[in-house]
Amino acid sequence: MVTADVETADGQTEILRRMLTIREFDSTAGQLFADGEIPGFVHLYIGEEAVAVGACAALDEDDYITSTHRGHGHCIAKGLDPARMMAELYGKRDGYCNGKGGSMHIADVDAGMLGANGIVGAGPPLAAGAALTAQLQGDERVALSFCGDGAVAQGQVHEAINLAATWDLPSIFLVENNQFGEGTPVEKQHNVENLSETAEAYDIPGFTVDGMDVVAVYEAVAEARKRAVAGDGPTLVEADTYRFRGHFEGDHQPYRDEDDIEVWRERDPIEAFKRRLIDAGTLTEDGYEELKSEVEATIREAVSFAESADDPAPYEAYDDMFAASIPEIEQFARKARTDGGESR
Amino acid sequence: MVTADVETADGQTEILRRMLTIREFDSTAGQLFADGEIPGFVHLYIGEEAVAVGACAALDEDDYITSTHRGHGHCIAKGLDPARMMAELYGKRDGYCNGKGGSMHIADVDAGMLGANGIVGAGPPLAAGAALTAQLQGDERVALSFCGDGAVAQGQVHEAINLAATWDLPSIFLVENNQFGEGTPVEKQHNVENLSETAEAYDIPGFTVDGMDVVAVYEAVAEARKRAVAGDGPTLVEADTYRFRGHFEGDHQPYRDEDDIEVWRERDPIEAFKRRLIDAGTLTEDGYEELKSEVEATIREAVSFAESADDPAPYEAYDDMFAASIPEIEQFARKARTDGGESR
Amino acid sequence: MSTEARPGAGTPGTETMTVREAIRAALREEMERDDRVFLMGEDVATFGGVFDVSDGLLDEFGDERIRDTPISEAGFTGAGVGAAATGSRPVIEIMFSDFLGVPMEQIMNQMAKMRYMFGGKTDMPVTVRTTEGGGMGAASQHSGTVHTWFAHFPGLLAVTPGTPAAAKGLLKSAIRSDDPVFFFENKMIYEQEGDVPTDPDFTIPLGEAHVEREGDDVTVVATQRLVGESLSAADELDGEVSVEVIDLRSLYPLDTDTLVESVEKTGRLVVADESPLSYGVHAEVMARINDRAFFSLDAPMQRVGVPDTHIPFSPALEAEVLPDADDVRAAVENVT
Amino acid sequence: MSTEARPGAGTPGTETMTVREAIRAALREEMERDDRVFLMGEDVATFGGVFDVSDGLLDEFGDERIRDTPISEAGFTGAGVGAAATGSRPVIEIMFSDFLGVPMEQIMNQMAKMRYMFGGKTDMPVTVRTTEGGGMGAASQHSGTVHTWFAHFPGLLAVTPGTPAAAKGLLKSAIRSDDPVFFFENKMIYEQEGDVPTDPDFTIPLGEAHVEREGDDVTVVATQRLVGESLSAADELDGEVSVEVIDLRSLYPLDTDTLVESVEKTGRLVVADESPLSYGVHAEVMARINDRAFFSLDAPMQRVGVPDTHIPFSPALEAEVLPDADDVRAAVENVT
Ligand SMILES: Cc1ncc(C[n+]2csc(CCOP(=O)(O)OP(=O)(O)O)c2C)c(N)n1
Ligand SMILES: Cc1ncc(C[n+]2csc(CCOP(=O)(O)OP(=O)(O)O)c2C)c(N)n1
Ligand SMILES: [Mg+2]
Ligand SMILES: [Mg+2]
Repeated sequence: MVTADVETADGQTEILRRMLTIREFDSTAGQLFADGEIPGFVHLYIGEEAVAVGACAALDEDDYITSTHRGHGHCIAKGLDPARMMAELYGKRDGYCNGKGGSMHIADVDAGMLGANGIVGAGPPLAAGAALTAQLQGDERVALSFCGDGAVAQGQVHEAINLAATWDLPSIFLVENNQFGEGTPVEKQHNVENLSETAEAYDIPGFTVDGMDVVAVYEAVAEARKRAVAGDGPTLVEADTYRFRGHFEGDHQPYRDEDDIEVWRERDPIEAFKRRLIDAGTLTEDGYEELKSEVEATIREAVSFAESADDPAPYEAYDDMFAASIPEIEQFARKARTDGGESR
Repeated sequence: MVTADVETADGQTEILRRMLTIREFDSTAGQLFADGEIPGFVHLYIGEEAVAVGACAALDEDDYITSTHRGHGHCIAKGLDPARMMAELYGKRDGYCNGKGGSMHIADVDAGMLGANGIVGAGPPLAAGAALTAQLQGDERVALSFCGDGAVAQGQVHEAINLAATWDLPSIFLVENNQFGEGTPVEKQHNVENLSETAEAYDIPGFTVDGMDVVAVYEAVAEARKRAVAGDGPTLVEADTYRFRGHFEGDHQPYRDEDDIEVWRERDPIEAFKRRLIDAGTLTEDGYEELKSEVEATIREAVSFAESADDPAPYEAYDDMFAASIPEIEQFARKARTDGGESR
Repeated sequence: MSTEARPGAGTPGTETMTVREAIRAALREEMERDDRVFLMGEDVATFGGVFDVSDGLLDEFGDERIRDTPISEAGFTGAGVGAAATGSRPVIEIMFSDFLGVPMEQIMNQMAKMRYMFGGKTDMPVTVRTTEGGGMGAASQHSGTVHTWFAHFPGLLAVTPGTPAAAKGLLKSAIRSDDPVFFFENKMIYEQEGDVPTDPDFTIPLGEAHVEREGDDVTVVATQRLVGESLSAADELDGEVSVEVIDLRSLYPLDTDTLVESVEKTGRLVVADESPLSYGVHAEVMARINDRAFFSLDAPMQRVGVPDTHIPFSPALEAEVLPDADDVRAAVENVT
Repeated sequence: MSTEARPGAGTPGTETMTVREAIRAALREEMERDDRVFLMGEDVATFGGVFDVSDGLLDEFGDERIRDTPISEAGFTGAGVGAAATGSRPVIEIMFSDFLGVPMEQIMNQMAKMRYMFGGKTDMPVTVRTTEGGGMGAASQHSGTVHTWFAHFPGLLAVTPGTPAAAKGLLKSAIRSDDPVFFFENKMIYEQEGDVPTDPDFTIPLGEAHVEREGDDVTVVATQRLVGESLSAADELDGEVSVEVIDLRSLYPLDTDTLVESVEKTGRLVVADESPLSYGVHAEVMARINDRAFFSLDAPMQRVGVPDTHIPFSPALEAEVLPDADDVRAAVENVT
C-alpha cells in the first residue's frame, strides 16, 4: 500500500506536507550550519523535494530505501522524525545514530531507511541486497535506491543494476539528476543525453520523468513497484531536477551563476504542486498557509529538541563497534568510563 | 597502418599464420600442462583465434592492447615471439617477464602489449589510460582492450568505457563473448540479449559481430579505429565466439557437454577462413599444409627454447619490485646473492 | 556427519577430514541449522567452487541458497551487506583474496562501519570466505596474503585457521556471529587432514589462540600453512630446542593472554605468517608482547614472512620468497 | 616562487607558507618542469579541489593537464596506471582516503604489481594524493586514516608529511619517482605554516625521517598532524623530560637508521600516528626497534593512535578517539 495516495485529498496534503517539511528542515539546517551550530558537512535537498516525496509516497511502509550524502529529503519522505534527525545533525545522543553518524549517515533500519551514505554509489548494491532478502523470504517488499547523476559513473552502481536485472530482484533505481556532481556538470560526467538510457545496458525499463513534478515521480515509481512485486525485476527512473543550494553549505559555486538557478526556481516543485492543488480546488491559499505554519512549528520543535538534547558521553565512542565484546576496545571503554574520557 | 591487410594475399596469409600459431601454441601448452611441464594456471584461446587476430590485424603496430587471463592469443596476434612466451610459461629467465609473470601476465610494453591480466575487468581502465597518453601527446595511437563477456559485469569496465566516451579517448572495447565466464553461462551474468547493447549506456557505437569470422572482426575494428583516430571516441565491439577447451586446463566442465561444443566446432574460425581463401583461389591445400608445418616448427622451436632456457636464480625474486633501491628488499637480496637463496 | 566422514584417529567424537571437507561441513551444518544462511560467489554452485570447497552443496540446498553470481565482487558483496542489514545471513566467497580490492569500498565503508555509524541500529551478520597464499605457481595476482588489512581495519573480525578443526569451528562461529567476519583459507592446506569434532554444536570462539604443541624454550606463533610448517620445524628441533607452537587462529580480536602466558614461560618469540613482513601481522603480535611481556623477553623477537615482494610465478623464485619450516627453524635458532 | 609567497621567517632561501600552499607549489613546479605531469581527480579543476589545494592551477595549466573526472575512482586510477605505463606521469587525487576502497583493485593488482609481474619492463611513475584524518566532524566515511594499508602492501611507496617543508619536498620527489607513491595529506594541517625552501630543485628523499626537535630522554616518532601535537607536548614537558621528536615522513621505505640512532640515545620510544592502533603503523616502527635496538630499550614502547574505532561524528565523541598532544604527553610520562 502506498504511504500517501496522490489520488486522494489526504494523500495530496500529506505529499505537500512532506515537501514543505523537507524545505523547512533544510532551510533551517542551512541557517544553523552557517551559524556554527552544526558541525561537519551538510548537503541540502532544497529544490529536489518532489523526487524523494513522489518516490516514497508510492512505496509501501515496509519497503526499503537507500539514500545518499544528500539524505534529509529521503529521510523525511520515508517518514522519519525531524526532531531525531535534527538531534543527529547536532551530534546528540537522542539523534537517530546517537550522534555517531551526523547528517551523512542518518538511518532507521526498522523504518526501512537503510541509511544516508557518504559514499557516492554505495547505495544501489545495498538496495540489491535488501531486495534479495525480500526475494529469499518471499515477501512483497521492494527496495528503492536513490542515487545522483554523478553516481551513475560509479562501477558499483553498474554492478548492482546488472545483478538486480539478472536476478529479477524487486528493486527500483532512482537517479536524481540534479545536473551536477559537486561542481561538475552532468555532461562532463556522461556521454548520454538522458541517464535513463543506461537501462538499455540491462534490458530493463528506463524512464526520464520531470523531477520537479511530484506526480510524475509518483506515477513512475508506482509502476516500477508493480513490476518489482510481480517478479519482473528492476526499473530505472531518472528524475530531472535541480539543487537550489551549493553542493554543500559553504560551497562558493564557481561552476554556475544565479541566473542558471533562477530558471529552475521558476519550476519550484512545491510551488508547482501547490498551484496544481489550488487550481483543482483541493487546496486553498489559507489551507496552504496553515500547513506551512504547522510544518514550521514542527521544525522549530525539532530544533529545540536537538538543542536541549544531551551530548553523548565520551565513553559512548566505544559502543556499537561490534555486537560481541572485543577486548581491544573494551580496555579503552573501561578507562573512559572511569576517568570520564577524552585524554587516554 | 594495419599490421596485416585482409584485402591482400600477404595479409591473408599472415592472418592465417597468426591464427594457426595461436592454435598450435595453445594446443602444445595444453599438452605440456597436462604433462606437468608448466606450473600454475593456463587458460587456452582455442576456438577464439579469429577475435584476437582479426582485431590486431586492423591495428597499427604502435597501437596498444590490454589483454586478459586468456592472453596467449592476444600476444601472438600482437606479434609477440612464441619462444619468449613459451619460456615465460615455463617460468624461465628468458621469458617475457623473466619468469616472474607466467601465462597470466605476459607483457611487452614496448610492443604495445600492456599485459595479460589475472584480474577480470582490469584491462579497460588501463587501455583508457594508454589512450589518454595518446590523446595528451597528440599522436595517432589507439588503445584496444580485450575483455570477456563475464568482465562486462565488472564495475571498472563500466567506469572505463564511460570515461573514454566522455573524454573521447581513442579507444576500442572488444568484448569476447565466448558464452561463459568460467562455468557460468552468459545469460546468468547479464540480462541483455547482446552485450553490444551496453554501448547505449554511453551513447557510443556498439556492434555484435561473428567472432568466428576473422574478416568480420577485422572490419569492425578497422571502422572503430578510424573513429578513434578522428577524435570521435570509443566503439564497443562484441565478438560472438566460443572456447573449445575448459575454462582452465584441468576444468572438468560440469556446466556443458561435448555436444554443445560440437556445434561451435563446426564453425571453427581457422577452418572457415581457410575454406574462404581456398574458395577464392588465394590458397591451396598444399599452401595451407606448408603454412601449418612452418607454424608447427615455430612452436617446436619455442618449446625447445623454453626447455633449454635457464631458470632464474633465487635472488632474482628481489629484482624489479621498484625502480628505486629499497633497503627493506635489498637486505634480502643481498643475503640471497651471498648464500644462494631459498632459505632465509 | 559430513558425507566424507572417516572415523577420527583415536579421538572419540571426531572424524578425520581435510581442511576442505571441514569447511564444507561447517557450511552444510550452519545452512541446515539456520535457513537465513546462504552462500554466494562466482562459480560456487554448478562448478562447486574453483577449489571444490562447496562441491555438492548446490544439490543439497538448491540454487536460491547456493548462488552463482555475475563477476561483480563489489555488487554482490554490497548486496551481502544489504541482505545482512535486513535479516539474512550471507556467506560471501571471494575466489582469491587478491580480488578483495574490487569490493573494498563496500567492505571498508559499509560492512565495517554500518553498525557504528547507525549507533548500533543494525547487526551485520556476514561472513566473507576467501583464499590466500602462494605455492602453486599462480603468480602475483592469485597468491597474495592480504589478511593484515582486515585485521587492521576497524569493525571487522578476521580469522586464519591452520588446521581442519580450527577451520570448521571458526567458520561455524563466523556464520553465527552478528559481526562481519573474514575467513581466510590458505589454498595450500585444503588437503591437510586432522581430527575434527562431529558434534554440530562444536564451535571455536572467535578470538582464541590454541597451543598446538607445548614447549619451554621458544614460542612460535603461526598462522595457516605455517602452523604445520612450524610443527615440522619443532619436530626437527626436538631434543635441541623445546618449541611451543601456537595457532593464532584469530587475528582480530587477538588472544593476547595466551601469547603473553607462553612468552612469560619461554622468553622468546618467533612469529610466522605469510604476509609481507613490513607492517604485517608479525609486528602486531610483537607489539602486544612488548606491551604486556616486555620484561619477560630474553632476545629480540623474530619474524618469518614474505620479504616485501609479490609472489613471483617461477617455482625457482616462488620458493625463495615463501616462508617454510626451514625459515621457522632458522628464526628459532637465531634466538636460542 | 609560489604566488602566495611570503619571505621565510629568518631562514634565507625559504618562504613561509601553509601545507596547502606547499602542496600547490610542488604541483606547480613539477608541472612546469615536466610536461608529462598532469593532475586528475574529482573537482580538482573548476572547483579547485574540495580543500582548495589545486585552486588556480586550471587557469595556469589548462583543462588537459588539470582534469576533472567523472566520479569513477577505479576508472580514472586505472587510467592513471595505463597512462603511467605508456609514458605519462599522472598525479591522481582521491578526494578522501576513505574512497580508496573504490580503486583498490587497480592499486593492489595493477599499480603495485605491474613492474614486478612484467619482469621490470615498465616504470610506474604515478602519484596518488589523498586526504586523511578526523577533527572536522566529517564522520566515519570522511575521516579515516588508512595509510598503513599502503605502507604494508608490496610495490607501493607511502609518505605522510607533518610540515609544509616535508609536504613540498616529498611531493616533488613523489612526482619525480618512477615508482608509485601515495601522498597522504592530513586535512587538519592544511593551514599550518612553516618555512619552505624556494629552490625549485629542493626535494626531500623518499625514505628519510627527520629530527624536528632534539632530546635525550624519550624518542617520539610521529606522523602528520601528530608531529605538531608531539612538538607541543615536548614543549610542555620541557624542563621535566627532554623529548626528541621525529617526523617519520616516509612510511615505506622506513628510515630505520634514524629511528635506531635516536632510541639508542634515549632508550625509550613513543609512536604517535592517527591510524587505528591494532596492526597500525605503530607496530612496525616498534618491530624495527625490536630488530635493531632491542638491547637499548629501557621500557616497553608506547603507542598513541585511534583506539580501534571509526571516527564518530559528534564532537564530544570525536575528541575522545582522536589522539592529541595530551595523549602523547601521557605516553611520554608512562615511560619516564
Ligand atoms: C566514492 C566517492 N567519491 C567521491 C565522493 C565525493 N562526493 C561527494 S558528493 C559528490 C557528487 C555527487 O554527485 P551526484 O551523485 O550527482 O549527487 P548530488 O550531490 O548531485 O546529489 C562527490 C564527488 C564521495 N563521497 N564518494
Ligand atoms: C576480479 C576477478 N574476479 C574473478 C576472477 C576469477 N575468474 C577468472 S576468469 C573468470 C571468468 C571470466 O569470464 P570472461 O570475462 O567471460 O572471460 P573468459 O574466461 O570467458 O575468457 C573468473 C570469474 C578474476 N580473475 N578476477
Ligand atoms: Mg547530482
Ligand atoms: Mg567468457
